[in-house]
Amino acid sequence: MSKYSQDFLCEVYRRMYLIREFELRSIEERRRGLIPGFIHSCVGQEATAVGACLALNQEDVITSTHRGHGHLLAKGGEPKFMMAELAARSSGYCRGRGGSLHIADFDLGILGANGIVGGGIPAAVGAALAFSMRKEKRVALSFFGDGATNQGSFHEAANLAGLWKLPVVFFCENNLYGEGTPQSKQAPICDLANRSASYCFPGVIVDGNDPIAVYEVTREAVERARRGEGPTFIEGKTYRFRGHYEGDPQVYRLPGEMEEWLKKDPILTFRKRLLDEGETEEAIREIEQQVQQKLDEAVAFATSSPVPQLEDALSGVYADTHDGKVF
Amino acid sequence: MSKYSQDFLCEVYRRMYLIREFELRSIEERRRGLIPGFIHSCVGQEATAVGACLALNQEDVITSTHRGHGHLLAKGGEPKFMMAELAARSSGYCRGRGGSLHIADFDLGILGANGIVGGGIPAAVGAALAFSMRKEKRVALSFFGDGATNQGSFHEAANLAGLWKLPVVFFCENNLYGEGTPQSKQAPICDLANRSASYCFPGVIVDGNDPIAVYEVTREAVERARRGEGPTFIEGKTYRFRGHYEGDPQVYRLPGEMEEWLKKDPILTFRKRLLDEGETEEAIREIEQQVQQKLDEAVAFATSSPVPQLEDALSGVYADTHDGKVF
Amino acid sequence: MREISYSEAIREAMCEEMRRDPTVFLMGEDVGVFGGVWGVSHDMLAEFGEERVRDTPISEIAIIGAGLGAAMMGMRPIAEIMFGDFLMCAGDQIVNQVAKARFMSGGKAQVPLTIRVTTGAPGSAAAQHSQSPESWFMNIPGLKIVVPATPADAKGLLKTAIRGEDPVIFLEHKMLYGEVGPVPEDENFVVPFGQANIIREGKDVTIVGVSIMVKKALQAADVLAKEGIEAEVIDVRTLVPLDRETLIRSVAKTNHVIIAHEAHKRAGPGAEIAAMLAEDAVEYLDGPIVRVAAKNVPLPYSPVLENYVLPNVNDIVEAAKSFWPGKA
Amino acid sequence: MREISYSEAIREAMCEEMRRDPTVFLMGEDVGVFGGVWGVSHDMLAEFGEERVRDTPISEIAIIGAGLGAAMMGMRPIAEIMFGDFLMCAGDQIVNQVAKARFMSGGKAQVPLTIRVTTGAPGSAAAQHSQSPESWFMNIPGLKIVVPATPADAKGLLKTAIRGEDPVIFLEHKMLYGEVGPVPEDENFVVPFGQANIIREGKDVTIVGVSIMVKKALQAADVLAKEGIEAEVIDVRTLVPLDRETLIRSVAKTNHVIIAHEAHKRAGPGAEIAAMLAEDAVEYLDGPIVRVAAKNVPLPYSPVLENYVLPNVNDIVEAAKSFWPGKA
Ligand SMILES: Cc1ncc(C[n+]2csc(CCOP(=O)(O)OP(=O)(O)O)c2C)c(N)n1
Ligand SMILES: Cc1ncc(C[n+]2csc(CCOP(=O)(O)OP(=O)(O)O)c2C)c(N)n1
Ligand SMILES: [Mg+2]
Ligand SMILES: [Mg+2]
Repeated sequence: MSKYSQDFLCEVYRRMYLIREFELRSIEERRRGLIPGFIHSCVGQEATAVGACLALNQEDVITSTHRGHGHLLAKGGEPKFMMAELAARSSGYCRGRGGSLHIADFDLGILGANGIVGGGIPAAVGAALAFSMRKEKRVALSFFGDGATNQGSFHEAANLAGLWKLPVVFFCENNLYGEGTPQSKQAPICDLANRSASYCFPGVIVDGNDPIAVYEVTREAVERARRGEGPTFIEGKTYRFRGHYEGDPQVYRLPGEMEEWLKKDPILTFRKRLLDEGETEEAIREIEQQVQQKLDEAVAFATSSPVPQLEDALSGVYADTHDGKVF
Repeated sequence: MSKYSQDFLCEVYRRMYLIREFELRSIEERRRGLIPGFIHSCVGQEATAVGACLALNQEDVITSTHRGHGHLLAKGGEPKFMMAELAARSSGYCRGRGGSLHIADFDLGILGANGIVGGGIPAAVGAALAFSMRKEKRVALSFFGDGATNQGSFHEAANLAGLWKLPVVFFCENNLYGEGTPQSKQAPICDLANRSASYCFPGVIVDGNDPIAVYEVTREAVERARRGEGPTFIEGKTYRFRGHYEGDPQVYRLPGEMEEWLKKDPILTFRKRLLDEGETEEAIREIEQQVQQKLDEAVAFATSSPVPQLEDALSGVYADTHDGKVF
Repeated sequence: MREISYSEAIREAMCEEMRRDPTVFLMGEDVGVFGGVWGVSHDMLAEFGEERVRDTPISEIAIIGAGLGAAMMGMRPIAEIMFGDFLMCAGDQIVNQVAKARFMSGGKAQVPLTIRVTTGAPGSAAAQHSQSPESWFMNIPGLKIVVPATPADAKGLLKTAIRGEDPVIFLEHKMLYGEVGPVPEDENFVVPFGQANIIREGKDVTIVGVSIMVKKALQAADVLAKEGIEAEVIDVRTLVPLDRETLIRSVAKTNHVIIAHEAHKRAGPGAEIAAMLAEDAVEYLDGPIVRVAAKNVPLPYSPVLENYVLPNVNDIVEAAKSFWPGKA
Repeated sequence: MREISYSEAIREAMCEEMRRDPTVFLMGEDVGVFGGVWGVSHDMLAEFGEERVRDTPISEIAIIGAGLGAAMMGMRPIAEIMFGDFLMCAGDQIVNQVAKARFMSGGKAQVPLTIRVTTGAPGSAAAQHSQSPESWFMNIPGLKIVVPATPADAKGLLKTAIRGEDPVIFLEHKMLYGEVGPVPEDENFVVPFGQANIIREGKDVTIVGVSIMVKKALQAADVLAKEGIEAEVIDVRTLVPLDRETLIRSVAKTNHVIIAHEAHKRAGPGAEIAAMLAEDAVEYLDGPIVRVAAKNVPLPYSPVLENYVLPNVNDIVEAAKSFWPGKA
């Protein structure tokens, strides 16, 4: 770790902590009624999001999933616009039309969360195709879960990317479950990274709870992609600490499993490492406080933002060339 | 080879020759106007069909492709009902409704050719599921081309079969092209058999022009499946001697490629081997004559069969519980 | 008669059929341990075991395709697709394989496959989890499309689907799962396809309801009754086959017709119903055929917007009143 | 004006747009070396190179999905799907991703993606290669659906599709590829969406044609003229957006309407057109809205059966004459 500057390490922590606390806040705000829709929280999976996105430049792009808050925040998404979107306000990222499953910010290279498992993978490949055709040194990274690797969309997209050597990184967050079904009952293969062999690009397994390890493999994959050498499949082994969605009774967990993983909590572990690296408790508290303040502001912003106007529902279906209106 | 009886070897030849001649006949009859639709002939690929199907029992089932005549004949399909189907007669396998792309005979375990690349693979897995659930010792074998391995349907079906260890054999006829696009421009991987690793079952490569070699690997795969040990992926390397469809200008062939493969013509090669094994020229001629006679009869049968009645078009859409009629 | 929920009625139909026929089984994402994300198959795993209540990977193509293959080999699979929105992941299997297998094979393939799938907007689930795919496959010959609106119909129609020899898309509305109503306990209670149900008689206007809109049509009829308009409410029950006779007869009596469905208006199920009536019953019409349906925009997340986009009771009331502008 | 074929007109539109705009490119199965299985993109590889005329694997999901991603990143992909029947292989990408990206993102995603695809029965191609998917995606907000019937429209509408900011499903009828007609050479000749074309005026009956049925409608109009019936023939040109005004105006004049399309009758594009007219133009109707369309069975291989299932000129003539039974 010591090869990284304290600033960098603090930034890693800041983003991970932001994600964790954003998730807890939004769960709380959902309970309190500010947020009307479902939330699939990524509590426990902060390290993959942060490690991966830190390896990207702003002009690089990501596609995300139903469990996307972490990815978006890690890529630079503004908590207040996200919270406002979750609260279905017109100031939200999607003007209240999208909600948790569809947050996007094209300026930040966030091409969208996705409600369809595996649904965003082909678009990442398409973005990479655009970069490659225009000879831009940009990279597309697609986040998806272990369950998504059993979708036809993953297979077809990976094949095309491998074939055309496109600058794309396939980032699989293997959290051992797809909803209530364990990974072992969804695919006969344990290490999903091995699937990359079908498409002739490397597959790498990484401790998904270690943001630095994730950062390092992703950086390598991104550099490879930028050099025009094609895709990489990264499998981050991790675990989700909460239900598939908030309210999930979680009948499916194995006894003792959660306890084991809680010991590897990416936030707590990294916080300890930060202290070991010489960061002071006060400095860390300071970061945490800043995050909390940002989240207070986000909630306040969301709460005070107006709900959309009814006729808003009718625009944005088509482009401005048709007034964006439905027909 | 000598471990096989002369009878068996003659049967191999008989079936391969039947397929070759059936294809040439149907091409000829299409030219002459008896056959209205497209034909995707399997000339050059007889050995995969015959080798694979000889390893199956009658109660085993196959799903086939747009290039399916060989598979169906090898599985026991009657040339006359096939020819009548190609001629769109009511005596055809599908009563003239299906044509080349859709021939099926459920009594013979032929679950259907298919017009959709990769479209039949999931159904083979489903058939295997039925066998497995009922504890029947039957096996499903799915034929498909190299191109089909890039379809989502292949991936999802293979994953399910590997996961549930279903008695299914994935038989890929890699003829180096999908329509006019070489395999190398469709997938970055050269040996498609390696894709089976993604689903944790064996992948085997075999000389697809050698029916005995094909027979042996398929028999092993079938036995494995019957023992409940799950699927096998077999890749038969072969080549098609005619256009993708009859009429294809074949602009895409590499110079010299066809010549090389013609030297490995499965029919001629096997005929020579038969002679080497001590079969007499007369005995072989006898087989060939029988086949020709069968095909004469098939063409005569087709020609003399009536075309369907108009109202035939309206039945068979739904089951007899509704008179099979459209609503 | 004892009353149970729409959800329990569906579960009961599955359990009864699985008890009487060993070829019936259920597969889908999280149908087993989880009991279905909508809870419909709760505790079925315990009764029937892993072989017959099968958790699958997240592979819609494989689920439908395996259902097809198993059905052709004599099983009677019930394949669950979690959201109607995901049907399109298996579009080819449904449209080109399942629907056409029988016809293309000259009538030989039997495909007794029931595709259970949820439909409708559960509230702020946004554009990919709220769609009503009722009409998406109506253009495809070979499928039957079933839209139960009551617990009894849910049970009786599902039994017909499972016992039948044809592929059925069985659309369960998420917001009806909790609906409670009388459901016959008779194990052989079935509701045949192709018979619309006149659930309220009236002489002034026919309201044809699809799925949850039947309920709203009844509520609208109550409101209208107070204004002196007697609405006849018909639950279409199956879109394919469609009970043309019952609809035409009703329109012949009332001379006015509203079709209400939650799917988007354009090319929704109401388009076919309206077109059929415009072709076969136009002489009875004293006014336009009005469709009350979702607006032609993706379902928005915001409750305010969603509510604005979805059709409601008042839309039906207003549509009915528009036939008699003088009365308003 | 010089005359070229529908096929050449499409090729010309692509080539011209690719010359003027470096972000336009073509991808699909066998579009390059092979020149497209229908020959539409012949020799484009030679002019534009492998980067811009891309042969793809047989992966419809990847083709559409990559098109979406590239479009969102500022390219203008033309994604070719060989047969309309195969659209369903990429159903999710079309319905849940491409169509909704703009709306869900609050209007931020731009998806200038043109999906070129063939439609219609080319003759004995059977059930999986003959379908007319015109209506399959009409229920999905966010897509535009274009059905050119003439070489000029093929060119002009395709240019509008490529230059526009929205995803378009552009349906090319296989049996029109050889059709020859006048096509403007002007590089900026475009045909706007949402404008139906009255190609023959008449006062007795409106025939709304979709795709190849426009041609058959014109032939029917010739026959009808001899019997003293003056048909107005309208080429709908785009199904989404639909030019309601032109259709309503015509029906207001003729009071009779036939809708002709090659798609199956049930829930085909005519269902929506009929329903729209039954809602907005019912007062003008002096008879039923008749749909002339393929019967509701999968397309059979046999030419005799196929011919029986598909709609033809005579069906239109008979439909028109049925409005005046006395005349027969
Ligand atoms: C095509 C599709 N099928 C099913 C679902 C329902 N669903 C939503 S999330 C999910 C589990 C996804 O598992 P995984 O990919 O491992 O991601 P995780 O939730 O573990 O992050 C499922 C089945 C869906 N959204 N899309
Ligand atoms: C889903 C789908 N996409 C495209 C096609 C058009 N098509 C028919 S055969 C074929 C090539 C198939 O190649 P391969 O799987 O290698 O089989 P082969 O023809 O070589 O036997 C294509 C692209 C199709 N039928 N189905
Ligand atoms: Mg997971
Ligand atoms: Mg091939």
